[in-house]
This record gives sequence, C-alpha cells and structure tokens, in this order.
Amino acid sequence: MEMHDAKRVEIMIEAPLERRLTDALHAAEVTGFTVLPVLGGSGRSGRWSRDGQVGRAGMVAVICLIKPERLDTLLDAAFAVVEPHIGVVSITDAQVLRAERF
Amino acid sequence: MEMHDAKRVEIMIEAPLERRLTDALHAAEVTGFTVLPVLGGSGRSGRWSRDGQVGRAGMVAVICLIKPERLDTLLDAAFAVVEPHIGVVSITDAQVLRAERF
Amino acid sequence: MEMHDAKRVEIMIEAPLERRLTDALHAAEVTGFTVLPVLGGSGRSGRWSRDGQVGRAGMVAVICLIKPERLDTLLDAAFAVVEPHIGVVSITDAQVLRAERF
Amino acid sequence: MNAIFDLAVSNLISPIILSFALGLAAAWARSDLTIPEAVAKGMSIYLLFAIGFKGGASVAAHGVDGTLLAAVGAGIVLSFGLPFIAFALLKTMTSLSRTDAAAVAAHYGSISIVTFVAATSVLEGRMIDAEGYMVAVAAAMEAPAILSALWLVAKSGQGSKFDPTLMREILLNGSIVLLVGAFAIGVITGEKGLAEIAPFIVSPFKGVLCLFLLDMGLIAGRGLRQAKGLINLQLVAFGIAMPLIGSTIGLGFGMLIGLGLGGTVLMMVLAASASYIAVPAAMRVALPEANPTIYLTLSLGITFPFNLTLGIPLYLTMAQWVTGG
Amino acid sequence: MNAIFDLAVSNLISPIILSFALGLAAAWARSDLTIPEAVAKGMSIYLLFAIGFKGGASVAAHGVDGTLLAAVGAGIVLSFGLPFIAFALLKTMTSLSRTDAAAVAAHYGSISIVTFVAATSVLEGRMIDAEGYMVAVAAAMEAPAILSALWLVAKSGQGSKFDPTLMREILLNGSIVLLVGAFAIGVITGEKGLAEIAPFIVSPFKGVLCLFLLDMGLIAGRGLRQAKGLINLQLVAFGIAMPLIGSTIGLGFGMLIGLGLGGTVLMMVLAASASYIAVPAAMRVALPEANPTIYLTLSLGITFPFNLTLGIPLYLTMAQWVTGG
Amino acid sequence: MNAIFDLAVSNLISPIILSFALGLAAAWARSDLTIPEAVAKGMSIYLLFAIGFKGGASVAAHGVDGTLLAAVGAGIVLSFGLPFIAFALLKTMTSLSRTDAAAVAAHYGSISIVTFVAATSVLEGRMIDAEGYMVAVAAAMEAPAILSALWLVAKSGQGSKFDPTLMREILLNGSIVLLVGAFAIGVITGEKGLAEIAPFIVSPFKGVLCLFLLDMGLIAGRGLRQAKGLINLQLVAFGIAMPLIGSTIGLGFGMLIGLGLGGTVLMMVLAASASYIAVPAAMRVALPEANPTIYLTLSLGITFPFNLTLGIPLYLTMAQWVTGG
Ligand SMILES: Nc1ncnc2c1ncn2[C@@H]1O[C@H](COP(=O)(O)O)[C@@H](O)[C@H]1O
Ligand SMILES: Nc1ncnc2c1ncn2[C@@H]1O[C@H](COP(=O)(O)O)[C@@H](O)[C@H]1O
Ligand SMILES: Nc1ncnc2c1ncn2[C@@H]1O[C@H](COP(=O)(O)O)[C@@H](O)[C@H]1O
Ligand code: NA
Ligand code: NA
Ligand code: NA
Repeated sequence: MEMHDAKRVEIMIEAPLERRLTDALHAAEVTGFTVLPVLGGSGRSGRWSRDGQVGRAGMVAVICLIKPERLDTLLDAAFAVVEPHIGVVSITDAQVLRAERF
Repeated sequence: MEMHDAKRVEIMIEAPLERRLTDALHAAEVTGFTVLPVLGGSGRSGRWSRDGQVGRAGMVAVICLIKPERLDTLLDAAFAVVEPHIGVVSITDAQVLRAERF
Repeated sequence: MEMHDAKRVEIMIEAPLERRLTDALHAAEVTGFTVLPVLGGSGRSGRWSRDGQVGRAGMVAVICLIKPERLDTLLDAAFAVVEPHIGVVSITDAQVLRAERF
Repeated sequence: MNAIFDLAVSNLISPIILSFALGLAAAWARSDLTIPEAVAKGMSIYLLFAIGFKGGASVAAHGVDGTLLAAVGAGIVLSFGLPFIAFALLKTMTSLSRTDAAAVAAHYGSISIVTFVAATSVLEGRMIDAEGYMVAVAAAMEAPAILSALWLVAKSGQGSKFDPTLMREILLNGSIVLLVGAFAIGVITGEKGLAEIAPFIVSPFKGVLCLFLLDMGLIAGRGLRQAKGLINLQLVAFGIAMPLIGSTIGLGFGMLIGLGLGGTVLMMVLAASASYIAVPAAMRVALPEANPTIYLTLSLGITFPFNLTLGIPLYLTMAQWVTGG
Repeated sequence: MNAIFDLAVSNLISPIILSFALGLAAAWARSDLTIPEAVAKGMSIYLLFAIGFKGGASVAAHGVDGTLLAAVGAGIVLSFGLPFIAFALLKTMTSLSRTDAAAVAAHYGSISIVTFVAATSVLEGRMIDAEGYMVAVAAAMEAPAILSALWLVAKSGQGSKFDPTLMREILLNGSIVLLVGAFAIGVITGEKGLAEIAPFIVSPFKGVLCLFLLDMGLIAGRGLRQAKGLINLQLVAFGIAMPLIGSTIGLGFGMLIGLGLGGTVLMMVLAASASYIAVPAAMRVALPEANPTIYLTLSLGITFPFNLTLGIPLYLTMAQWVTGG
Repeated sequence: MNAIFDLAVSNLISPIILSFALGLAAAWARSDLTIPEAVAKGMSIYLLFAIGFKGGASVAAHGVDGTLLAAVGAGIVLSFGLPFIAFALLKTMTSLSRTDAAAVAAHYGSISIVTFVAATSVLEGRMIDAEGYMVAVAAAMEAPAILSALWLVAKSGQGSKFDPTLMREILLNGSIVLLVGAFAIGVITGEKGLAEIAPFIVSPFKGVLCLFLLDMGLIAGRGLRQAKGLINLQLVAFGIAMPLIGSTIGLGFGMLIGLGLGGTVLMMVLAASASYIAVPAAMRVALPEANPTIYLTLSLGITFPFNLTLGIPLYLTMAQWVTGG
C-alpha cells in the first residue's frame, strides 16, 4: 500500500486552553487534528487526576498528522499557545495512507 | 532490555465502524489492538466534539502494534474498511518488549 | 524551532495496576508521564470493552517522554510491574520541544 | 386560530421548551456549557426505559383493543413510505445530491423519540389519554425508513447498500431494543410493576426531560453554527413542510385505524418527527458519502424545534378539529 | 414446593429480574445497547450509598441488639471459610488449575452487594423486617475471602502473595469504604437524616436497581458469549451447587446467632452470592495468572442469575421452614 | 455562644456534612473510592439547574421587591472589592508572590455555589425564608473578582492580562449561563413550572447534594495530601480569616440594602465563600504562572470545609443577633 512521509505531533495541553490551541492551529491552516482525553498524569507540577473533577480541569492530548514541510508552521502556532503554560510537545516520524488528506 | 522491531499503526475511524474494523482485523488474524476514545477533532469535514452526544457519534482511535512483516496484511484489512469513510491511518516505527506477544 | 531527541514509551497496562506502575516510575525518578483512558481492546486473552463496567476493569495507556539515556531506567522500572501481567510496552523515537522539562 | 395560538404560547413557556431554548442560546453565544457524553447517554437510556415501561404498563392496564396491530402496521407503512415523499420533495425543492436526499429522507421516515415524549407530556398536561402501545409503534417506525433510503440509492445504480451485518445492526439498535424491552417488561409486570418503580420513572421524568432538552439545544445550536452557509432557505422550507405533510398523513392513518384523540396526535407526531440518533449512525455506515451536517441540521436544528414549539400544538388542534374531540 | 414455585414466579416477573433478562437477551443478540461506564459506576455508588445509609438509619432506629457483633463475626468467619469449601469442591468437581480454583474460591467467599440489595427488595415486598446491620456484615465479608485464596495459592509453594500495598487496597476498597461510611452516616444521623434524603435514596431506589441490573445483564451476556467453550457442565454445576451449600451454612450461622427471619435470609444470601466487582480487580493484581473469564463468568454469568431468580425465593422458603416464620 | 455551638453541632451531624467528611477521610486513607468525572459534572449541572430554577420560581411567586437590583449591585461591588482586601491580607500575612496572591484573591472575591446551596439547606431546615433572587446575586458575583485579580497583576507591570476571548469565556462560563438561564426559566414558568418538575429538582435535591459533597471531600482530601509542605500556618490562617472578614462585610451590605434574615445570611455566605470551579479554570488561562495547588487547597481544602461546618452556623447567628431575627 502506498505510504507517504508525515510527522505526528502530540501536544499535551491544559484543558482550559484547548480552544485556544485549536483556534491557533486553524489560523495557521492546520485543519486536521484529533483530541484525545487524558485521565491524569505527573510532571514538574506534581501528580493530578481527572476523577471527580467538575470544572475544565486536567489536560487533553491533541494529535496532528502533517506533511513534513508544514511542521514548522504547526510548531510555531502551537508553541505560541503552549509556551507560557505547562504542557508537552513531541514529534514522531510517521507515514500515512491517503496523503491527499493532509 | 531486549527490544524488537515493530510497527505502530494508529487508525482514527468513525465510531459506528469500530466493530467492522475490529472484525476485519480479526479476520486478517490481527488479534492485538487497543481502542482509545476520542473527544473531538477537525478535518476536511469540519470540527466536531463528543460533548453531549447520545448516539454512536464521533470517532475512536485503534492502535495496533504489529511485526513489520505483517504490516501489509493489517493495512489491507484496515483500508478496506476505512477507505469509503472519513478517517486517518498512520504508521510509526516502534520497538516492543516481549516480542512473543505480537 | 529547536528540538531534542527523546523516546516516547507507551505502556498499556491493566487499570488495577496503574498506581503500582506510576509509583514504580516515581521511585525510578521518572516523574513525567500521562495516563490515557482505553475503551477496549483485544489480545491473547480475548476481546474486552469498558462499556458498563463498574470495578477498576480494563486497561489504561501510560505515555512517557524521556531522554534517550534514561530509557533503560524507565523500562526496568516498568517491566518489573508489567512482567507478570498482561500488557504491552512500545518505544518510539521522538523529538521534543523544551528539553529542560524531561 | 386563537386556540392554536394559546396552546402554542402555553406550550412555549413550559420548562421543557425553555430548557431547549437555553441550550440553543448558550451554544449560539459560544458558552462552554456542555453536558458530558456519558450523562447525555444515561439520560437517553432513562427516557427510553421510562417511556417504554409506561407504555407497556398502560397496555397491561387498559387491555389491547383491536387497533394495536393495525397501529403498528400503519407505523411500518408510514416509515417505509414517508422517505419516498421526502425524497421527491427534496429533489423538487432543493439541489441536494441523490445520496444526500436519500439520507435526509431516511431521517424523516424514522422518528424522534424525544419529540414523541414531549408530545406525551403535552397530552398528559391536558389530561388527554393516549393508547399505551403507541410506544410500540414508535419502536416499529425507527428502522424501515433506512431500508427505503438504501433502496433509493441502490436504484440509481450506485450498487447495493444492503449488507446483512448492517440489517442486524439497524434492527438490534440499542434504542429499539431498550424501548421494546422496557415495553415488554411493562406489559408483563403491569400496574404493579409500575407502582414499584414509579418514583423513578414517573415522578422525575419531566425534570430529566428538561436537562435532556438542554443538551439537545446545545447540540442543535452548535450544529446550526457550523452549518451556516450549508443550510439555505429551500432546506429550511423542507424542514418545516415535511413534518406538516407527515403529520397530515399520520392524521389520516390515525383516523383510518380508529385511534383515539391522544393516539392520533402521537401518530401524527411520529410521522412528523425526524430521527437524529439512530439513523445518523446508520447513515455513516451505509451512506458515508452523504454529508452528515445536512441531515443532522435539518432534523435536529430545524424540524425538531419546529415540532417541539409549534408542531405539537398544531397537530393537537388539527386532531381535535377532525375528531371533534 | 408450591410455595417456592409461586414465590419464584412472582419473583421472576418483577421489573428487576426482567431488566436483567433484557440485558442478557440484548447482549446475546449482539445489540449495541450499552450503558456508559461512568453511568454504571454512578449507579453503583448510588446503590452502595443508599443501602449503607438505610442500614445505618435502621440500626439507629431499632437499636443494636446483642447479635450485631456476633453477626459481623459470623460474616468474617464465613468469608474466610467458604473459599476452602469452594476450593475443595472445585478441585473435586472440575479440572481447574490450583490458581484458577483459588481465584474462583475468593469470589464465592466474598459477596455480591447487588444480590444482597435484590434480596432486601424481596423481603420489603413481603413486609419482612431485617436487621439493618446486615449491611455491615456485607461490608465485613467483602475482603477476608481474598486472603484465604492467597493463602491457598501460597501454600502450594508458588511464593507468598501477601504484599502490604495489596492488603491496604483490599481493605480500603472503594465499595467497602462507601458502604461502611454511608452506614456510619446513617447511624449518626438516624431517622431524621434518612427523612431528609429519603426522596433520593429510598423512593427511586428500585428503579435505579432496574437500570443497574440491565447493565449487569448486558455484561453477563457479553461475558457468556465470550466464554463459550471455556465453561463446561462441571463449572456450571459448581456455580449452582456452591450457593446452595453457602446458603445452607449461612442458614446455620443465622440460627446459631439468633438472627430474625429477614436477617437469616440475608445471611444466606451473602454466603450464597459471589463477588464480581471488588474481588476480580484484586485478583488481577494478586493472581494475574488466573483466568478472569472463568471467575467472572461463574460469578456473574451463572451464580448471580441463579441467586436472583431461584436462589432468593428458595433461601426465603428454607428460612421460613426452619424458623417456622 | 451556646446557640452557635448547638447550631454547629446540629449542622455537623447532617448527612451533607458527614458525606463531605467521608470523602475527606477516604482520600486521606488513600482509598480508591472515586466518582467518575462525568457523574460529578452531571451532579453539578443538576445542582445549578435546580438552584437557579427554584430561585426564579420563588421570585415569580413572591414578586420582586425593590431590593433585587440593589442586591445584585451589592454582589458585584463585593466581587470586585473583596479581592483587594484578600490581596492586601495575603501580602501582609503570607509570603506568596504577587501573582499567587492575586490568583488566590480572585477565588475569594468570587463564590462557591455549593456553599451557597448548603446554606440554603440550613435555612430551609430552620424554616427561614430567603429572597429567591439571591441566586442571581450569586451568578453576578462569579466573574468580577477575576477582573480585579488581573488588574492587580497588570498594575505591577507584568503586562496587560485582559484579552477579549478571555473576557467572553469568563462571562459565558457554563455555570453562569446555566444558573442565570435556569433562574430565567423559573421566573417565566413560575410556581406552575416548578410544580411540574419539583419531583426532580426539589425532592431528591439534598440526596444529590450529599453525593456531590462526597466527591468534593474526595477531591479536597486528595488535594490536601498533595499540598503538604506547601500550605503553612499563615495560609491556613488566611483561609479562615478571609471568610470571617468577607461575611462581616456581606452582613453590612445585607443590612444596608434591607435584605431579610435569610437573604442577609446568603449574602454573607457568598462573600465568605471562595470559588473552586470557574475561577481556577480562568486562572490557568490568565495567570498560568500562579500555582494552582495553592489556590485550590486554600479555597477547597480550607475555606470550603470551614464555611460548611462552622461558618454557616456562625453567619446565621451573627445575622440573627444583628437583625434581632
Ligand atoms: N515526560 C513526560 N511525558 C509524558 N507526559 C508528560 C511528561 N511531562 C509532563 N507530562 C504531562 O504534562 C503535564 C504537566 O507537566 P508539568 O508541566 O511538567 O507539570 C503532566 O501532568 C503530564 O500529564
Ligand atoms: N491531519 C490529521 N491529524 C489528525 N487527525 C486528523 C487529521 N485529519 C483528520 N483527522 C481526524 O479525522 C477526522 C475526520 O477527518 P476528515 O475526513 O478530514 O474530516 C477529523 O475530525 C479528525 O478527528
Ligand atoms: N499488538 C497489540 N497492539 C495494541 N494493543 C495490544 C496488542 N496486544 C495486546 N494489546 C492490548 O493489551 C491487552 C491485553 O493483551 P493480551 O495480554 O495479549 O490479552 C489487549 O486487550 C489490548 O488492549
Ligand atoms: Na417521521
Ligand atoms: Na459468598
Ligand atoms: Na467570596
């Protein structure tokens, strides 16, 4: 099956910032992404868990598959939102089917 | 620790098709996979969110770790289900512990 | 944007063992990780789904981004917990922003 | 005319309708108010269980008059038939593609159980009895429309869409199974069973319905926001014309088989309402090329609020005129 | 015999049992009906809180007769002891491995709170009072069986399974804490506290129980589907014999310590029922080699429905015979 | 003194408080008892809807006396003003950074709707009427405090924190929209609307509140565990002093605008309580440098339990002394 190079970017960000991040991605014309829920975690600011929470607590994971040449645009847009906040950005080499979608 | 090469395939697919996909994987003797929930996302068909939904709305992410030589079998099986539908398939090089499990 | 090499470790483990795993990671001074919910899956022990479950059933996915040189520490700690149990450990090469966080 | 107007106003200022309006408004203003998916699903399970059970218990109490089978049969015929009318209307009034039109048609042949429940509330508020087995009619009308739509698409040479897994999924859809199952439990355990669980399925029912409609309002509002540009005047006109046509046909069937006033109104409401839970999921599987934004916006964003606010009082008035009730 | 039969039939046509049957049937037919995990957990929290609170308030109202401590003690002895009987039976009747047999045995020493709740409903329906503190006995019986099972495995030289984290987890298990905590709140706030929240924990209780049993039916049904092939006749026989043995021993203990008719029946039900929430999670940690399909299918797929349908009326009849009540 | 003591004791042994204590204890003991996020959110939606609706219906029933606007105005002034007092106190009493102090101050200017609800329950238990529109005052006090805190930070030259998206988010926050919306529905549908859904929003209310407070106790307990070391005596002192100051000012405002005894107590409670749902989320966006552990522990771990147990009876006694009620 024909596969095409792509980058898989995974952004863990605080839930209250989700809309800001996805708006920034849209503004940068990164219109493909998927948001996954996060149950809990641990980092420099300690452990946390979503159990029993009521407000927009916790984090979400935003996953973007993107053409390699558009990676920098994405990272610039994402980083502007994530930078003053806690959160983690990682990038992996990937391959995708149906390249016309990215 | 001893590690073995593997492929990590991530398939984002509409929730109403989940059973068809996993049945197709089983039929192709791909019996190891994990299904993650998805909160929302954005693509060519616009933005969506799972909040407040009642039916089998939204998407799920199916993750398969598989021996590299079995990748094509998996992709053929998955693609037959995904092809007419919206959804994204990505493949990453990975390594696994306990190779006997894959 | 400056990126730094890292390893992305994904551990799928039974939910009743989550605390044991995260405690073991902490004990090994791996203090950064994120826990994702899992809806269901399939493996050598058959298919399962979280729907309608009441107890601490099912699995969770624990994701750790870590400096390559600390990978072995992490794997040793994780493996000690996972080994007698069902569960899957995979490792991918990744890159991260803000390396000082890892 | 005055009567409809009064009825409409008194209908509009009920907590149920206002909760829906609150949801619409909150979504429109882009508030972050949301109901968790699990809670929304939980409420829909509650509503289906309660409405099914109450219908069954009522059948157990009042006995089955000869019209039960006729009513279920009429429902099935309506569900099979309405999509053809909807399809013809759409091809005439709008510029939707064949597939999109068929998908929309499937929704209008099927039913919205929440509209049904809201109508039941209105009838109860006016002390109008309705045949308990109308719940069974509702269940019977969920699925046939999907087949008609698939047939409409297959006919145009796009290949058969009928696959047996899909058929099984459609017939054993969770909401059908729950509605029919709860109905059967109600029939078996009767008034005694109802008395045991009435404090759960009767007393708080309307309050749960309010929160559920708040959620429907939120989803409809978000849908309408996103559909801007896609939904033109012709589509809106269809979304209002179709329930009027459907309810009129429903009225005819109701009279024909001799339903009482309440049952006739419910038959009209079933014919007038459009699915937005079961059918959309089936369409994603069977007609993935059809655009979900169109059918969801029409059924949930246009027809649902129309029925909820103006439709139900209108259908009641029509039925009263005709039956002289 | 006729009496049991009547009791069994009237028990079988209750909304509670039929809801369970509906769940079983839906799962069997592979319907996509499911209850969201969060809703199922929410209902289980509600049930534990309500049953604990009501038990406590009843103790506050009727005072504690001298048998409370004896009953709790009896419960602990039963929970420690029953696994040995179950284990011996399994090694005789079936070909399960030592570890699998021990894991199953742990489940049968522990209890199913939903079976307990269903029995309470049956007693209430027959106006039979039961000692409120039986809830405390239920809580006390949750954990000891696990220790017996670990001991059975350790004895066979497979290394000690006792680790202190595990012990803490078992004792501070959410359902034990909630049951005991709600019981304590009920004791402290008494009838006055109960009156304040009765419209929440008393009136809708049975209805919530129906939906919860629908969910249990769905899970049991899915489990039975998957266990085909693994579950043979011997295992089914064990799943029915063991509650009969357990209940008989429970009857003896109930008589010995002088419980009333209601309390004796509940003691029998506790002894007869098998855990399917707390113990499975503990087994995954402590005995990961044991096959969860076996113990879950036995406790939730065989013993639970047996107790729910035939067991409870049978135990009641037995207790009535013996106590002459 | 005896009166407060009696009130405090009778307050402490209510199911509501004891449920909170149970949650605290379970978290402290590291039990795995948790309430699913979706269920907790569902309960909070229920509570907001119910309290808003009941307030509105009460306004519809008793009419609006001239003090409604004055009360809302007073609430806004309090919400804007209290953060300055809190900030000054924190800079004097503690060694928090400017940003941390401002973030904490925002929480104390805003309100805790659950504390408000608990106070309403206490008043109802003592048959003390309160102005229904105090719910509107509560809604009006949610947001202004955030602006004061941002201003406090901006003033120190750390750059403007006011961005329009944030302002919209704060004002259209889900809990404000739901509270105000339900209040409006209550006003429009009045006693008639309330009667329709009372079995849902009135009867089971207190019971739901118990489970919700169990959850709050679990979260507070887990928070306190993790905050060990970060929370020193000065911070604890602030967490108790601030509600005393706030309630006293609230008392003054209540007297000034002529609220009745019930309304005055509620105004005191609003001034005394600290947000732990809406404001924390806003702070994560607006002041990410501020440490959430500090403000969450103070508001949910110190001030909330203080108000719940000792605060409310104390404020009631104060108001009774002053109004002679
Ligand atoms: N190394 C890591 N790997 C995976 N997730 C992380 C890592 N570090 C932080 N996170 C996630 O990001 C959140 C905030 O991290 P921090 O800013 O370090 O407190 C944590 O609670 C985790 O959910
Ligand atoms: N580039 C992408 N990266 C990650 N997820 C995507 C991407 N494109 C699409 N998706 C997911 O797939 C869904 C359907 O995509 P589409 O068919 O483009 O509308 C979206 O709503 C996302 O959840
Ligand atoms: N190859 C795989 N890829 C992804 N997830 C897997 C794989 N194998 C097992 N799993 C997950 O691990 C669980 C237990 O696997 P097993 O021990 O093989 O039964 C499964 O139910 C899946 O959720
Ligand atoms: Na219809
Ligand atoms: Na037992
Ligand atoms: Na305040």
